[in-house]
Amino acid sequence: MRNEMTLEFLSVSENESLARVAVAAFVSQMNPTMEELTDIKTVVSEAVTNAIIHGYEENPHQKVMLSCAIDGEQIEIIIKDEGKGISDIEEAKEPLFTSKPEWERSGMGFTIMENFMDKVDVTSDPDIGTTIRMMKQLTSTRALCN
Amino acid sequence: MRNEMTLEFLSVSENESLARVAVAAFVSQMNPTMEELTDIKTVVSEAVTNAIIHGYEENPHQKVMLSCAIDGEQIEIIIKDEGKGISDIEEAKEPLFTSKPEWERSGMGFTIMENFMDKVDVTSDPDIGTTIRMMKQLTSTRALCN
Amino acid sequence: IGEIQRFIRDDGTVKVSRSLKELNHKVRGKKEELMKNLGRSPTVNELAEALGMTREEIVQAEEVGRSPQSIYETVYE
Ligand SMILES: Nc1ncnc2c1ncn2[C@@H]1O[C@H](COP(=O)(O)OP(=O)(O)O)[C@@H](O)[C@H]1O
Ligand SMILES: Nc1ncnc2c1ncn2[C@@H]1O[C@H](COP(=O)(O)OP(=O)(O)O)[C@@H](O)[C@H]1O
Ligand SMILES: [Mg+2]
Ligand SMILES: [Mg+2]
Repeated sequence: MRNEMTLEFLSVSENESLARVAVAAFVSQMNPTMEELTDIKTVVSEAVTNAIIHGYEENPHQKVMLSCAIDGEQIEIIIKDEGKGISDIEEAKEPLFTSKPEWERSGMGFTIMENFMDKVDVTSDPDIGTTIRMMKQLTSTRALCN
Repeated sequence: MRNEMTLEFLSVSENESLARVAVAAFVSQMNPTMEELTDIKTVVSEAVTNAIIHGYEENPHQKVMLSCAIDGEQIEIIIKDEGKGISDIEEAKEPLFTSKPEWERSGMGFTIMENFMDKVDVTSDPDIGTTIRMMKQLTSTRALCN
Repeated sequence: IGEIQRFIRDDGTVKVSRSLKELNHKVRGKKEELMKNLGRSPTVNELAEALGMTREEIVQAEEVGRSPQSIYETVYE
């Protein structure tokens, strides 16, 4: 079964929970394990927080776009902002790299996304914005049900 | 505090739960009572089910749009489809009126929306689609906290 | 079915439907208790605080009773 949804919300931290819950509710129809669901919610949090804090620098009038598509056991999640963008993507992805060390951010957002998902594509241009596309194949449901 | 979100999803019944949960998660930041939250989820279900079943006659390739805005204690929920529309809105709103009696639908969808919300506006044109705009003021939290 | 259950436990891969269902019972119980004590419906924050849960968890737990994946649950139980 294929299904898709798009969620758009203001770039305020209150909406991080909305994004997590919406993706969790949507993906739940695939009957994932608790562990898989927790991983997915974690990467959504990381990417949405990045869009709000780094992309929009907490300007609460901007919009974050999230879309999620499922097809069989495959999940695609796209999180997009039209914020300030990333000039050096390779550097940004490095574990512990953060442009806001004074904020006690961990610098582990991208590392977490890459570890919890099968594939993470980052497209970004300074002053145009950033799009994160993440893919994951659920394996457990297949192993259990077939 | 003002906040807003928009959710768009395919017109399949699996997404009714997504719509309920997204609105509930969003509105929960206003600290409603559990009763108010249940009422809000119920009207979302009714309007989304109508869009899927009546508006799109279960064509799974169409899209339902939902938006929700909160401002202080005020909630606005808009549910929109670009489906077949309603030719006689007054008749459609009558308690027990249903155009699908063979489906054992209750004909109470609009009555429930009007009872649970402060205001329900229906705009609809045949072959253009239907937009339901519902407003509700939370009273309990205010009465409790001030 | 016993085999499947053991596999689920051993593997640490508990289905969402199963663990949320337990939370759903907890939430429902506490909601009724607060309703009696307060003489009105508790607010989301009151319920969250009483359960030591987040609002987010309450929203998710409340929905599980009526979602389609509960079909899986009955299969695994
Ligand atoms: N959406 C974004 N817009 C602009 N910059 C971003 C975005 N996401 C990540 N970055 C940049 O990449 C860096 C690393 O991100 P991350 O690994 O999540 O660590 P952290 O958020 O803790 O800094 C950030 O410090 C920021 O400079
Ligand atoms: N989104 C919609 N698009 C087209 N027709 C609609 C829509 N919503 C409601 N209707 C019409 O209004 C009638 C009454 O709706 P409702 O009160 O929810 O009862 P029910 O859904 O049980 O028929 C429906 O039977 C249908 O004819
Ligand atoms: Mg980060
Ligand atoms: Mg109806």
